[in-house]
Amino acid sequence: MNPAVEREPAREVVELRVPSTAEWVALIRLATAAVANRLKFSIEDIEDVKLAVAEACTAVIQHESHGEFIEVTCEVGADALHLRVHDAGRHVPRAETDRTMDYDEARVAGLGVFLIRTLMDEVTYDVHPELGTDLRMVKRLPGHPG
Amino acid sequence: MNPAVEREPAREVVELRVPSTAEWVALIRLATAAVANRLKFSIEDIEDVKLAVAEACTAVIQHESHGEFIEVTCEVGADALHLRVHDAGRHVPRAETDRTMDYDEARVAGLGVFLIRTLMDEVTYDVHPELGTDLRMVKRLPGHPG
Amino acid sequence: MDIKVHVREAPGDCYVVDLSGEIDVYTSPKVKDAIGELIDRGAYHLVINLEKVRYIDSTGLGVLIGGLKRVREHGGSVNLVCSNPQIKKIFDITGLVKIFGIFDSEETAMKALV
Amino acid sequence: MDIKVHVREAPGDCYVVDLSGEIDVYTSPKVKDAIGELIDRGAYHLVINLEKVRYIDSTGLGVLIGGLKRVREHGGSVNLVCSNPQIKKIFDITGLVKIFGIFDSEETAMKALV
Ligand SMILES: Nc1ncnc2c1ncn2[C@@H]1O[C@H](COP(=O)(O)OP(=O)(O)O)[C@@H](O)[C@H]1O
Ligand SMILES: Nc1ncnc2c1ncn2[C@@H]1O[C@H](COP(=O)(O)OP(=O)(O)O)[C@@H](O)[C@H]1O
Repeated sequence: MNPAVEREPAREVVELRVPSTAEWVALIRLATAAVANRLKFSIEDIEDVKLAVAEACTAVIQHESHGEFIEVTCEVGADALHLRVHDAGRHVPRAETDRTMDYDEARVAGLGVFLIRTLMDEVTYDVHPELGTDLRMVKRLPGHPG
Repeated sequence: MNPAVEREPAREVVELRVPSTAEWVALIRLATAAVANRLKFSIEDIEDVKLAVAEACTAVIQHESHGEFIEVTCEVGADALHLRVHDAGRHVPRAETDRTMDYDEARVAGLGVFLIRTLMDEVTYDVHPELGTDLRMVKRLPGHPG
Repeated sequence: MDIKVHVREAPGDCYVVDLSGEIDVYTSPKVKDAIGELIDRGAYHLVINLEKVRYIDSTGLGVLIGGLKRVREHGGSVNLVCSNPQIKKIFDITGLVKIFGIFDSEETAMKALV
Repeated sequence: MDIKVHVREAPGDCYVVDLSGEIDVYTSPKVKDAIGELIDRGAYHLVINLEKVRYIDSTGLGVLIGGLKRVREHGGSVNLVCSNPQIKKIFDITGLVKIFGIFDSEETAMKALV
């Protein structure tokens, strides 16, 4: 658990850790949707959060072979859901630089990261070469511009 | 994560940590059911596992005020689901000694623990006065007597 | 992940409590309050309809047992309507089938009450 | 948490691919294989029916885009059937509405194909 999370006692924290393989992403979606539901997000916003967290996990599974698990931390704030997707991988994400979608390539690079940035209100990557990658995302309740 | 879990590489481990409050038990049920579903348990067996894990969490929430969270660890084995419900509480469960149900009491003591023992194939309590309580439960796939 | 409680008056001084959803440690206080209020108002002949209950745990059973005890003090009774095999199984293995009347339809539960 | 794929032959040398379930990193390889096989067999005019798809992620979109590219090399096309606003939204924000034909019914998707 990350220290910043523990410092704010008002926020409830839910943590889920699964093997870094494709079959567990559905569970992460299910659990994240259930947490988002507690904040009274609209169905549409819950779908956005589900897709964003799933894209984050999919990127880990597809680009990161070192990590053995994915850890999703959900902080239920009064007016926002804070998500952290952590993998212990040592690959530095190209996500910050490589954000254009190129439909002419056989592979559509960057679609996942593009969706995350579009669907969530705040997105930051923390790359620790030793500890792995943390993707932090915030989704705010409507009317709470942050 | 407990060391015994990590020693067996063939088993997939899913871990869920939630605040030790009543509103999060539904999420634990949902996630545990999704994990049990991956072992191809029958719907009836999945319901048994859901109820057992929920009873374990309910006991923590009702009897243990010291712990701030509940940690549920699911190990997906080839022929069994191994569950561990951990709380950091310092209360020693009466569960081992006090297993009779008494309908004449205003409070029906022991119903939760009774259900856990009836629905699961193996049930053990590990009490560490400093670290808290671990309830370990095993549900086997039919035809795998263990 | 919620419970709905609806109380209806029925012929013969009976009350029907319709529950729908999941009865667990989070939702059972709401059920307890609803049944408690009803008994406080002098309703001692209850049919509790569990047909739309998808899940019940020990706290839910505790609320039903508590209600039964209270109405019995006034010569009353509680009959349950439940045909879901998963839920019936919980009443079976806990032995609660022996202390509640459990019926497959509201009609039979009502008839057995009066 | 699974995907079902069903392929039907339609009039005018067209094929309809019915998908139902969730298309994600776990299930999209199955969709990719089914569409790939169809194209290998020379089917270049496809309607992919997403009406029973509750969820699609970037890997699912990638499979559809990959299929489109392959059939286009043979002068073919892919039309999608999709009326679910949540799924349409994904095609909107990614700009994929501009490269796929997206229709509210299978009928209109078929007509636009031939
Ligand atoms: N957690 C991560 N660890 C390592 N690399 C990542 C991570 N998340 C994203 N990336 C990088 O971001 C790039 C874009 O990812 P994504 O948007 O999922 O598109 P795609 O998978 O189609 O390339 C990937 O090529 C990868 O290098
Ligand atoms: N994780 C736990 N920590 C502390 N005590 C526990 C725990 N699990 C069970 N117990 C003990 O077991 C007893 C029986 O629990 P339970 O079967 O849930 O019945 P009830 O809650 O109706 O008393 C409780 O009184 C409690 O003392």
